Amino acid sequence: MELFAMGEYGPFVWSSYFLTLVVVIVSAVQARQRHRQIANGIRQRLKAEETNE
Amino acid sequence: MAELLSGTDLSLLRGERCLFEGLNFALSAGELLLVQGPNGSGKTCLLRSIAGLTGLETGYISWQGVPTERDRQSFSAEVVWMAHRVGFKGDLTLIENLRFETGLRSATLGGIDEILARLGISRLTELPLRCLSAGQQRRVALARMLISDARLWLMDEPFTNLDAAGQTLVVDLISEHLAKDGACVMAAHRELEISVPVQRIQLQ
Amino acid sequence: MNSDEAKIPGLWHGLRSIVRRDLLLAWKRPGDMLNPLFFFAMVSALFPLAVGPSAEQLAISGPGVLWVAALLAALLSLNSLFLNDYEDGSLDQIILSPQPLPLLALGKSVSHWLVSGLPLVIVSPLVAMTFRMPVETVGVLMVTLVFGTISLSLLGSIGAALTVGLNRGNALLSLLILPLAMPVLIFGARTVSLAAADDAVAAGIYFLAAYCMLAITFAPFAAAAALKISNE
Amino acid sequence: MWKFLHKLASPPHFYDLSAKIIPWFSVGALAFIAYGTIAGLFFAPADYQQGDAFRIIYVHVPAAYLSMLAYTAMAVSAGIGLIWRMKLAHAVAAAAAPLGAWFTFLALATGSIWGRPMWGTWWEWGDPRLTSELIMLFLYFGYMALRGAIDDTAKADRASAVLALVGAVNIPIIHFSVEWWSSLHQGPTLVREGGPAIVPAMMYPLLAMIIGFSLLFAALLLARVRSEVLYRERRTHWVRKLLMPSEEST
Repeated sequence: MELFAMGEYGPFVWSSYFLTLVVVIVSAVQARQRHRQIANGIRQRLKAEETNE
Repeated sequence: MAELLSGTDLSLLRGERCLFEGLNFALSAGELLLVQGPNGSGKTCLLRSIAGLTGLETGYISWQGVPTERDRQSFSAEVVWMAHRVGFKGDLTLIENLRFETGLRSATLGGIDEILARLGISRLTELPLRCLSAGQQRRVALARMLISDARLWLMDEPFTNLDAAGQTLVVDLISEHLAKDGACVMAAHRELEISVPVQRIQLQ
Repeated sequence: MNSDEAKIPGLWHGLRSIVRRDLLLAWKRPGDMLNPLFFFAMVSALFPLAVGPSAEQLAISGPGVLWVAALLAALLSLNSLFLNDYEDGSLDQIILSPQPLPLLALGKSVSHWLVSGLPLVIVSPLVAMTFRMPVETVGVLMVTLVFGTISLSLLGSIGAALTVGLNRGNALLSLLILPLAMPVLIFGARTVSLAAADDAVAAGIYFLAAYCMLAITFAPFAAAAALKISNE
Repeated sequence: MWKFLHKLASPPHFYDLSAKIIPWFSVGALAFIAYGTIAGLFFAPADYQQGDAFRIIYVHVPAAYLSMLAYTAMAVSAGIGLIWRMKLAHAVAAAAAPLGAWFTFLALATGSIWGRPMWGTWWEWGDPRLTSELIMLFLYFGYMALRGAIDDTAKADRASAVLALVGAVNIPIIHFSVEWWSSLHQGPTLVREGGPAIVPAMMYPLLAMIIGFSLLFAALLLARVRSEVLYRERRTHWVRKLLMPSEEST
């Protein structure tokens, strides 16, 4: 387990890597969500136009 | 008559709505172009895109055959624009505003006295504009057109706030301007009896 | 209809007329000129009240406080730089003029500087006295403030042009312009404190002058482009 | 080459093409980052001065590098968008901003975590790099705030493009003035200019991480650009066909 101690700097090193992971995942999820949100918005508008045409 | 102003394949979007599409017109000297349509049909936007204040989605405007995008300065020198808002500072007097106007575009204050007399605003020269009524302010905006020697008048609803005498005055001024080989593009609600060749654009 | 060249009034005439018009407007509304001054004096006065009257602390922090107060005072009056023209329609006329728009934007910045930048420089020695700043640093303070306020008026004209059509433009204007004004603040405040410590001040002043020149050459073009975009 | 670029610039082609490219970038990014992390954390020798704390460099430096790369991408595409009026370029600028802000925040956070054991404080004004990153974060917020305040997309694109270009001109000046400012305090910066002495064994993981992060940035950027393009082209026929395949047949 000594490997993970990182010579008593463990918490600092692991917290920065964890933070990096969080930022990467959050920006990836954010990108996908925004894409889905825009696509759905357009679909609804298209459906609305189709029905009352 | 030489073709002064023309628009080819003009189209403009405003947010979700498409205001006009594939619009073409050609205006020669001495002609009036009347843009009519209900409220919100894009009359003002069309005038603003002719003036170059608003970008078009497609198409271009040309002045004497030269697209205005290419030579903006010489086109601006030929245009004078009258919008809903007067375009003058409320705190300044009529003369101070018009003197500033001579810095912006080529305009002569030489014959200012009869212009003001004709517009019926000669005794208001010392008052700040905000003390004038809307009709009087409209006449001050007309003064801008008269002192400038631009050939193209762009007028957006020039008859608003004007009384009957004011409206006939506007018609006379336009006819005189067109008689001097000028051109005018006007957006208006009401029908217009004027003895000059008129082209019409109907917007929905 | 005379020929085309005669159709465009001279550049100098255009610049002079827009500066004269704005100074006339400022003359008729003295509030626009005095508010930034009161704001500058008040913010500078707040600091000793907040931190305590101890002389050496004031001497150390004096330059920084004065500069931050000058920066905020200049920013205060920037929001209305194009707002009044936008609201009464004269911005349309300015954009449609055959005069080059960057020149007119430069004119607006010049008049803004004359109305709110220059008075700051003139008043700054008085406020500097309350911070017990040594007399020779006051000279350096004024020189740095001159270049600083000119750069701020020019940078600010870009921010004002970008936010002119927006409803809550004022807060947005500061958010856009403050990061860009950081170099001016850094060099301005630090140069004055260097002067207080009898250090060499030439480097800071040269930088501020250089930044001012950069702003004079580029800012009007950016402001003109921004004006055309916001006025659509 | 030019025909390819022209084809890429037309939105429908870009939309399909980028869908194919993104998986490659993501896989490449994963590979490089995996190697860099493992090598950096466990195999690279510890720094004689900072011990294992220096391993934070393998996330801090790529994040700081990406924050700059994102702003450069934003400014270049803003310039292209303004000059050649290309909607796609504005879409790239709009997509790059949030990513840049995220990585600037990451660079700041990892920088201050790294600083804690080194300088004993979470925030050290003396380090010019941290201060410049902070100002960069404000620039990103200013850009996104301006973009958010304008409803009409075409107008928001062009106004924020002007701001991005003005910001780009100012970034080197900000860096220079912060460097000058911090040199006033305590001579050369606390941490040696190039950071810990880099031996080759330490360098390879760092290179791998930088390449990995760049690929990651490219993948995320393309993904976001696709949604920006979809939004800007929402009224066109190809989007209608794309999103409503079933109705098309009736």
